[in-house]
Amino acid sequence: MIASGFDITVCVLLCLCALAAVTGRDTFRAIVFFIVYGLLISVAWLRIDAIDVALAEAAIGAGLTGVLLLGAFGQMGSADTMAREPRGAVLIALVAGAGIGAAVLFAVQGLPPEGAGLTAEVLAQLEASGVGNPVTAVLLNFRGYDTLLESIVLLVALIGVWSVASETGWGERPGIVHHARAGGTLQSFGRFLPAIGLVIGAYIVWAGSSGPGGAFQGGTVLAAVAILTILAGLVDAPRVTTRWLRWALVMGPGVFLGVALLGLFGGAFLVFPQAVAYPAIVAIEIVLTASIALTLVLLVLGPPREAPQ
Amino acid sequence: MTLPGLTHVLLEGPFLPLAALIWPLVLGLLAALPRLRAHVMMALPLAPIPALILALSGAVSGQTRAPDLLLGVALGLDAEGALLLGAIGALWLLAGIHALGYMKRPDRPAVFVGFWCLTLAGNLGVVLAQDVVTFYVAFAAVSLAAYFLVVHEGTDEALAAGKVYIVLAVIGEALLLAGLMVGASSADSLLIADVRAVLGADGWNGLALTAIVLAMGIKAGLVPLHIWLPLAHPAAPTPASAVLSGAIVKAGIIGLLRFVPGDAEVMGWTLVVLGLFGAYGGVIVGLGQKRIKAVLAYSTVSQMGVVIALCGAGVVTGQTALAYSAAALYCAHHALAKGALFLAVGVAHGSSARLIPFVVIATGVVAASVAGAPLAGGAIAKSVIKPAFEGIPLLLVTLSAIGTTALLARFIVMLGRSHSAMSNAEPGLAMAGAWLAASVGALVLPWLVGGAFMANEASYYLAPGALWSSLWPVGVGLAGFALVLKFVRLRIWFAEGDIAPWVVAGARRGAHVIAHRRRLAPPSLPGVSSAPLRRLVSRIEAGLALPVMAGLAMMAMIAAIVLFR
Amino acid sequence: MGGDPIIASWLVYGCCGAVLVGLGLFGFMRPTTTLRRVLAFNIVGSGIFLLFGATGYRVPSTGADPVPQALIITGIVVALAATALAVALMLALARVSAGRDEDA
Amino acid sequence: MVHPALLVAPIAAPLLAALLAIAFPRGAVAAALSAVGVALVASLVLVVEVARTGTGAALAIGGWPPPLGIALEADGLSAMFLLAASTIGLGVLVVAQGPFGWTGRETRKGYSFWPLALCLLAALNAIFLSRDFFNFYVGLELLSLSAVALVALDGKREAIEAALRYLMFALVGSLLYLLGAALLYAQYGTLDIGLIAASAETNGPTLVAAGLMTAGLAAKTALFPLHAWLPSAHTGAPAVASAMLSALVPKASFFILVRVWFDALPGQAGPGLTLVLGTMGAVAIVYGSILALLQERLKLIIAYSTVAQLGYLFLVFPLAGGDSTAQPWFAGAWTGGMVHAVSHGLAKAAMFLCAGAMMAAAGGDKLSDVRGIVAKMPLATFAFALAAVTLMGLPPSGGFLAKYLMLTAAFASGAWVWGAVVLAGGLLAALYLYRPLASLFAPADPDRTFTSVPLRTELVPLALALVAVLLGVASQFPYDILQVGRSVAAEAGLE
Repeated sequence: MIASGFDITVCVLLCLCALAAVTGRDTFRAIVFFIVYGLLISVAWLRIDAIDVALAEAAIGAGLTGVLLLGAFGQMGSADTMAREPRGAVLIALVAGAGIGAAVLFAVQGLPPEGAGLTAEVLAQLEASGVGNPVTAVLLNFRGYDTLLESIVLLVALIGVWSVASETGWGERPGIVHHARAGGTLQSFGRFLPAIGLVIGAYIVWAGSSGPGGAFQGGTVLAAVAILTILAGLVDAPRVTTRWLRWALVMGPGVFLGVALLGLFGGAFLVFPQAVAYPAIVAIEIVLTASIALTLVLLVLGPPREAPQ
Repeated sequence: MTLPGLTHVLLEGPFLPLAALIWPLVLGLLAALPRLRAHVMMALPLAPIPALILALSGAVSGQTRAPDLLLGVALGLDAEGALLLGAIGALWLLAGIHALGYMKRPDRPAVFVGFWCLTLAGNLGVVLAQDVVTFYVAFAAVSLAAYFLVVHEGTDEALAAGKVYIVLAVIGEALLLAGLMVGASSADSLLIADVRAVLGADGWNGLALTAIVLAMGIKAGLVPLHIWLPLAHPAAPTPASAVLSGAIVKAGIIGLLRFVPGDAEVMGWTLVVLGLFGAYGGVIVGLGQKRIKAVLAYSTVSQMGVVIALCGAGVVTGQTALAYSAAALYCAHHALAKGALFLAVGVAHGSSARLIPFVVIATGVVAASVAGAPLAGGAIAKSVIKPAFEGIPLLLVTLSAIGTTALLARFIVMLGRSHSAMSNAEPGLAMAGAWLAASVGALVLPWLVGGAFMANEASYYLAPGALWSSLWPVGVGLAGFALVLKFVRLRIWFAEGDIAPWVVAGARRGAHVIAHRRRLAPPSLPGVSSAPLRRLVSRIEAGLALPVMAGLAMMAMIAAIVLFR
Repeated sequence: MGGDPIIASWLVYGCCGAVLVGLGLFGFMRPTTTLRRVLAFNIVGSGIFLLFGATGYRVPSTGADPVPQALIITGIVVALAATALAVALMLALARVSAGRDEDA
Repeated sequence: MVHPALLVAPIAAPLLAALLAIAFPRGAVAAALSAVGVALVASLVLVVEVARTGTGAALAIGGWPPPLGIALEADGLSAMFLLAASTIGLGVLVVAQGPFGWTGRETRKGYSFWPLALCLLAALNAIFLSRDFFNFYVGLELLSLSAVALVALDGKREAIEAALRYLMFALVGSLLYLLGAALLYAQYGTLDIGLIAASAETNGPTLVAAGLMTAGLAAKTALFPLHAWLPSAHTGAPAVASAMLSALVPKASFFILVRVWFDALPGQAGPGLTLVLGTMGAVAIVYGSILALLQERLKLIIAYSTVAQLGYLFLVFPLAGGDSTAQPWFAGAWTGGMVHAVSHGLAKAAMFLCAGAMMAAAGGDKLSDVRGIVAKMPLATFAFALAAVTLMGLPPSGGFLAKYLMLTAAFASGAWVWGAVVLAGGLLAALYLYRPLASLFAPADPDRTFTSVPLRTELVPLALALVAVLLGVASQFPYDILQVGRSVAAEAGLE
């Protein structure tokens, strides 16, 4: 497909937003540019026919990451100081960044123009995979092992986030204490809430049309909404020591791993016999999605805090 | 897996050579068991037993191979090896027995016994090794483990001596490894015989030969690499001094004999010159020593100088086989004799003034043997080595007996004064028995085994001409020493380790200059402590921690990989 | 909009991804605060994803290659995990440095 | 044919235990020890099987062979690394019961340690078994994030700072690696090592991809000059965590680097690659040693020693396949490098565990703090000395075997410079380890007292150090194992 003017405009805007986010003097504005950049890149994903990625990027890339960065900015304030670095550092950074970027550019334009990747193979086995959405087929069946490990990565990051809690904060609720200075930040979230809601709407329409495959990607969107609800003070996050919370966190990866291990009785790992592939994958998808969404929520909320005095 | 099955898998050829090496290692490990701590010293005399059995059963035809160990171990024993193995093993046995009496309640016995056994295994391994890897491993074991014998007393003196020792030993290891690797890769074989054939052939192999000779020279006390020797021998406990001086230095001699090829004429001459220099220098500096064990240590430097010159002469005159046999006999005699002299020091310290004359007389006989007095074993050893020399070196070797006599006379005089202050002191059966056995062994061993190594019939040595030629240097030496003792008061004292203090000071100074650039402050070696250097590296480290530097490095890597393809 | 109409759209997005990678790396390396570095890290990441996704769209007739899409979704989630950990560490460092919490 | 459970167990068992530890912290210790025990047994059986049959074992996950699916595969190298990781991991976890065991009350550190350590081990095993470049990426991220969290676990300012710096390096490293993997997929339509190797050709995208991957992995392996994060991270972490971080974690990215160049793209290496990696490795040896020599703290000496020792690994690139026509052991640079990775891992873990035990006993890890500790902790001191023997490359340790193989290759191929560096590295190691050894063995002040520590904190490092030495004594076994499935390039050489 030939690039249209729209494509080029999107790309130019993307680069400009990135430039502003990277070089701007003011950190808050840089983060806002970053969030705009995230929404723009979702548009780019739609243009290259990757709706699943567009959703994930909007919800996670722009939404959750933006929330994280804004929250961090709100709490750091002036504490986020720069280390002193030598004068020539900017110049060297420019050379190194441009050098690596040029190498990548050189590589991209050298790629064969008709590489189709594994599209044909995936479509040929889609029937056997038990799901209708090829992306989900790859995520949960063909390369389900990656997804299993990814869900563990999330858990590890969560444990890591929790582990930097203050000693006195252990066992408390995660997240910023509400009557701390959260107001300014929350207001800016408010502005993006409708945008994200819109994406959710679009998603639901799409998911209905293309089979049961979208729940995984959808879970991430739900997580984004849940976080905003908590941050807005409507719901309290549970304490990190809550038993149900911990079981819910490990339930998804646990069930996935358990089902995968069942295959060992037949001499294989992570297999879904075609007869049960559909129900098995849907079941795993739901549990895994719930766990991943919950993990995402807690990741963004941060370590448990000391109880307000 | 049953034991025969296991040995079949691991081992091809006779089992005894491998057992001779493994047995002391097993004993050394057992010494670490807390439950056996009370009896741990018993391991010392037990450890060399299989080696002695092997030596007594004589040369082994063919090789013992253990292909699964250490990249393939090859062991073997020729007649000369059997002689050396027997003498070295016997000395370790006797020193071990002596130690039972000498160290009734040693400090940290498990450490001493463990490293004693490890050193012993290495020492035996050097004799038995037929491939360069086994030789290197054994040499490293004997070199590095002996450090713990040197520093065992834990005194400042012992620790300082140990420091010099370990620095030289580690440098020797690296030199040896480099030399062997170069030789092995250019010979395309790991067998010592093959490696020897290519050493010295061209540029790199010449360097390899030099590296190996330096490594061996450090161990054998080749001047000027000998500086650890007069420091370490007096610092160690007496039984350890005995094996250090009698057995461990032989590891270097064996290496020279095994590796210096017959066509390396320049190296041969170098060894002759340095060896003779050591033979005389050792005497001169030794005469100026205040402590009895230092005198003996310089005697070892001198004696090893003679053997090193012998190795060189064999190369120069094209008689390497003769030199090999002769050196084996000479070393076997020296091992037992020097062992006996060191053990005599221990015995003397444990004897009352009443007993000391017996000690002095018996030791005097051994000393005379070392000097080459007629009828003693040493005379045979001396006469065996002479055919390898010719011209001026021959004369110098003959004359060196004068110096040896004088030096050992000084030792005997000092021995007479070093008895115990207690009037009822007795050395005890273990100490005295081991010493006497070593003395007798030194006197008779050459007579017993000499047949295979002598160019002449035994009766030749009883002929008047031969007797005279071995008698007069001893007489001259004794007379000279007596004259000096009578009319001149010795006023010249040499520091132990002669040039060692300067070398150490120089090394400190060098490290100091590197560390401080210009500013002067007392440094310590090898821990270079220096504020400016520290500041410099911490600035470098901080710079490298910057993301921008990391990014630059990564970009450079990518560029190199893509552009230089 | 003035662009060369001969260029395939995958190439446009791919090159855009490459430029974003370069920009992001510059932002990461230049002297700045940790928070801005985390932000730049996310730009590098999304640039890589865009590049990857664009290469999966080289034969639009068969649709976008699902494998890169799945991998990118995995990558996005992993990047968020890393971002969250970085932010938590940053805040903890600020807290400990401020001396409010000397319990360690 | 090996049962697939053997390939799955080293990954799945620690993961299951990690999940259990998150949900049910009281059972964390039991779950962790039994899971890593299972992983150890599985890797042991795997090693024996690989040695016996002389072929690797493979499993296509989900029954989908590459390129669609992901394959696990254990060749000799994988099996050796798996065994090393499980051995070290089990040792570390046994010791970790002390500082992190259940004490009747849930604590921040006690809760977090077990899932993190278990995931770290699972990630290592996942990497060692994988043949897929994207799966490597997920494994690397799992590894890096758990490692970073472990560094910060102490909660001190220095530790958090070190963790943050480590994370920054690790993140950029991962991204560059991922970019390379994406370019490879774009070029070849597969992420599988074997399939890429079959169709690899020399062109711009391939070279750039390989370059990006190499740079990223070098940063993660802490190759000089990208090492600056390592010393503070390994020093700031709790000692038991340092043992895993220093012994194992850099080996994973190095392992992937070996897979990239020797298995996937052997034809693409040029003099730029071999020279750059070799030079950086050589400088790392010298520079790391000098910095180790300048340190006053035990843990810092050990950490800088890691910087130096990692340098040896990269000499594999210029040295590999020095002279394959000579005797079999002359082609051993690659094997030597891998043996070095394993024996350094064992020795370094032993050293850090010793340092931890000594710190606990002495209340600090300055050389003056631990002076004369041999009287109180003879076993740990002996273990430290044994580990030092391995690091110096003295016989008969595994370090010697490695050094020997690399030296023969260097001299056989006339690469004298690299040979000289290997030799100098041994001397430098002796130099920088002399001070801690002298301090440990020195006579203590009579009035100096040390706290008592559990015996297991001394026995575990001793066992690890002994295994490191055993690797060199029974040298034929590791040597043979590593030849199974060894890439042709390891013998014939890169370039």
